[in-house]
Amino acid sequence: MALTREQMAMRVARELEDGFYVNLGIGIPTLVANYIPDGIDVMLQSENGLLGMGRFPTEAEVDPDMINAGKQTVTARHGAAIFSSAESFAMIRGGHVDLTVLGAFEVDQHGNIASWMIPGKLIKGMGGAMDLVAGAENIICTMTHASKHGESKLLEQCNLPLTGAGCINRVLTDLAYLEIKDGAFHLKERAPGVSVEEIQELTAGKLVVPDHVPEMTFEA
Amino acid sequence: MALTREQMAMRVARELEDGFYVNLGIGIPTLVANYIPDGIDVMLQSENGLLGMGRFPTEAEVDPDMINAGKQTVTARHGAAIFSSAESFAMIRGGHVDLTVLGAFEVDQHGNIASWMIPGKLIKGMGGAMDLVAGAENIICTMTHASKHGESKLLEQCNLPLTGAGCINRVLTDLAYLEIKDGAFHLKERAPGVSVEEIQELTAGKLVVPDHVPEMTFEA
Amino acid sequence: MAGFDKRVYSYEEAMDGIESGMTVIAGGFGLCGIPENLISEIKRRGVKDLTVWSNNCGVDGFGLGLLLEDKQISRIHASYVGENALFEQQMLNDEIEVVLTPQGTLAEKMRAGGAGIPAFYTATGYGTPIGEGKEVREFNGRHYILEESVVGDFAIVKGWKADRYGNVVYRDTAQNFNPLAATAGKITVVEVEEIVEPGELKPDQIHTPGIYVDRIIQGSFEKRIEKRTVREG
Amino acid sequence: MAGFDKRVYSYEEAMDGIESGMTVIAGGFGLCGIPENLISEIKRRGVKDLTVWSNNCGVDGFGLGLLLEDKQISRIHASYVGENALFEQQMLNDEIEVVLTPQGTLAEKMRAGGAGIPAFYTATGYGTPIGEGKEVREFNGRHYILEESVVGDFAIVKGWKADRYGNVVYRDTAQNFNPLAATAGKITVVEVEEIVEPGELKPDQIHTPGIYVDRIIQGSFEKRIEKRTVREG
Repeated sequence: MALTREQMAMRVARELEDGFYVNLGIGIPTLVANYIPDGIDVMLQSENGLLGMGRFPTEAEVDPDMINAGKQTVTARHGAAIFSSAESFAMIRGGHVDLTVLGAFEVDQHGNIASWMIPGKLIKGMGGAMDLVAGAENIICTMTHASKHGESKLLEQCNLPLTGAGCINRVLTDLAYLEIKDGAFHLKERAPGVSVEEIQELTAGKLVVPDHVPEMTFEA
Repeated sequence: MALTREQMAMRVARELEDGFYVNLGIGIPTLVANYIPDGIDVMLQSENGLLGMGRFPTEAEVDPDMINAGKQTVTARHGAAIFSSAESFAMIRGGHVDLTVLGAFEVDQHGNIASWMIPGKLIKGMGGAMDLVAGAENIICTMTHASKHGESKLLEQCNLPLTGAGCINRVLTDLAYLEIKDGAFHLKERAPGVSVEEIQELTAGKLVVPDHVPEMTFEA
Repeated sequence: MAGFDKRVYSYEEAMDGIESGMTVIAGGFGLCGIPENLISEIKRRGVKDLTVWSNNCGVDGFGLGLLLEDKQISRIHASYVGENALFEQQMLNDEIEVVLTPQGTLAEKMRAGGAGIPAFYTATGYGTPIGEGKEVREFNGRHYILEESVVGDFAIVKGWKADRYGNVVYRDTAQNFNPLAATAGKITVVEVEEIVEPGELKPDQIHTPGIYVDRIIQGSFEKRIEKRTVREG
Repeated sequence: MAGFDKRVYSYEEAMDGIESGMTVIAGGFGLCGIPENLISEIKRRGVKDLTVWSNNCGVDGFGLGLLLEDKQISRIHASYVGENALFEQQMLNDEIEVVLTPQGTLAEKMRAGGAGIPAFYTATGYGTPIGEGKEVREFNGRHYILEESVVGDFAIVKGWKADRYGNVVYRDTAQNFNPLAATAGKITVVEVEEIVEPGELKPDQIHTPGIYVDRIIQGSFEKRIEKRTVREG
């Protein structure tokens, strides 16, 4: 069975380590915050200038001066720091964020990612995504393995305009967890009940399959 | 008569305008702070990270965390701001300082300045001088017109290694006040009792002398 | 102290000198920390053909979105736009030119402009459409593109508190692009919620030193919230 | 919260991992705001052949001057040196290599290193010996030289107050190069006068966010004054 969005978030959460500074993109990545394992503390970076994003505010706590990069009202947690956009991207571009999780339209076996622009459709902009993929050393892409029409999104070469070149090391799809290195996708885990053949079928890029591909687990 | 150091400082002080942010170098420039005309308020920038340098502290006020760019203990005046060295030089290099006053070994008719290095002598460094001359649009050099041996310091071309190229617009020496433009020194004022001929004699660079060269006055 | 008293007492005075064809750098992220009254004054003046540098372009009827109504903006450098129908329409009609700029590059361009750095290298955008036509250079085995900085005719900024010297502090995430914009204007205008007595702001806790600021005005603010998101409390 | 508790309780632990041949970036201006105990620990360890980036090199017997006594520094990038006899002697004997760097360029190199900017253009040093051998480029009719950024194996920093998360504030002009150095170390160690409880430092008033900081130690400081200058009071 393909993973649900929640299961994807749970699986990504297992990659969190105690003391990580993490930037979570919009969508599934945001859900990861709900599944932080017990005994692990991570600090969420929001690129509008907040390190240590807390929970959403109660009605009484709502403050227009306190938002996250998704423009949602938010709170700051204990030990948070707030700063300018230049400082925020100094952190991001200087490689100080330990893990970035973001969505994508396509990734390819060279670690390229396309996530911001579909020619012919209205383009709203890349926001901080290009900075995040260029700056982080440790990036997990979350995405569906293929389109609704069964077209693979894990490609030999991205078709869409890139967000970043050669920067993605890990991909979690609804079918599999993969690492990208040496010009190939390396299959590490498969979603429970999904066969290697199924994954192979829906992976257009070069796929390296080890002898044993364990099923994913979601506990920390 | 050649100007005293105090007279030089007094003359430079006449160039101050109300609301100017000013960086004063070590030596004669520092003395300028003592002659700020009545009714004029200037804010002194110290490149170690202080905008709004105040008076020296009393014995009781001395604070090792509060120094100026000359490493002297100082105070901060009303309305001061304190910041990092990068921010300080952002101000300087971004052209936000209205006036910089600094000493020099040599200047030339192209606005070049040499002030930090005499080959063969011990070199201690340029500190912030290269940033200051490159960043300011409005620089006054204070210096003696000639060496003790009568060698002009206002040259056709600097002999010593430069601090900055083409950046000096005004020079106050102990003999004259001059502007540099179009590849020449333009004599604007002479020290009381000093003749144009004397100045001409001690100026190795191209000197443009107008019909009338007034004597300097020191009142605001 | 007249020389450093940067207070002005009307928005008309605050935006004095703005003209059609100028470049305006604006602080704010979404609708958070935007100089809302300065924007309204630009609208009131009806100046046209503005080039705007701002992370976003407001929403219909608020923030920079107001300047779309009379087509006052010809070009915008932003990282994320199109939160409003008018913007999309003008973009599709080619009535507004959009120069999409990665958010960090946008911030750094302002910071560099204010700091006298004409250009810098960044990995952001290398190998993407953003890098096309830009110089590529390798440092330590990685590729970077050259990005030039920006200085505006005006910078419009929203602060929290300021003193008459123009020293400004920002509140929480309303800081965002504001201190960067503040450094990059030939004329920098800051509107704040409160002008405090000199000395109230601790010198080593000032976000924008007064040297960058030309005019300070105290205003009142709607501070509209774009995405009110709450939990049960 | 173990993951973000960056406190260490001995200077030995604070400088764990420093080795001969490493690059160390140090905060401080003259003797103001220098990480005096971290420097002493480097001396105690006797590591050699260090490359140091610091605005100055202390004085005889204090600050970085201590590291000269056993010739621990092979090379220093600084804007102003030679305030001490030992330094001059080692410089004249070619026992220490001095790379003189304009003060603003030095600060910006650290800031850029921490911010992932490998190089930037600056007017500072153009047409001078500092510009020799560096790329020159014209922007808007002015000449600029290309300067590369720096990242150190260690950054040693002196703060005023910090919390266990590594959020740091500096006091008055003891700030200087410290927040820049803090961003540019692979391992950044900050010694402070006081470690305060989390939440005591206001989030929007933090100079160095904890993300840059690996270790925090509370120490006591001599804070020697280089040029005590007083007026009658």
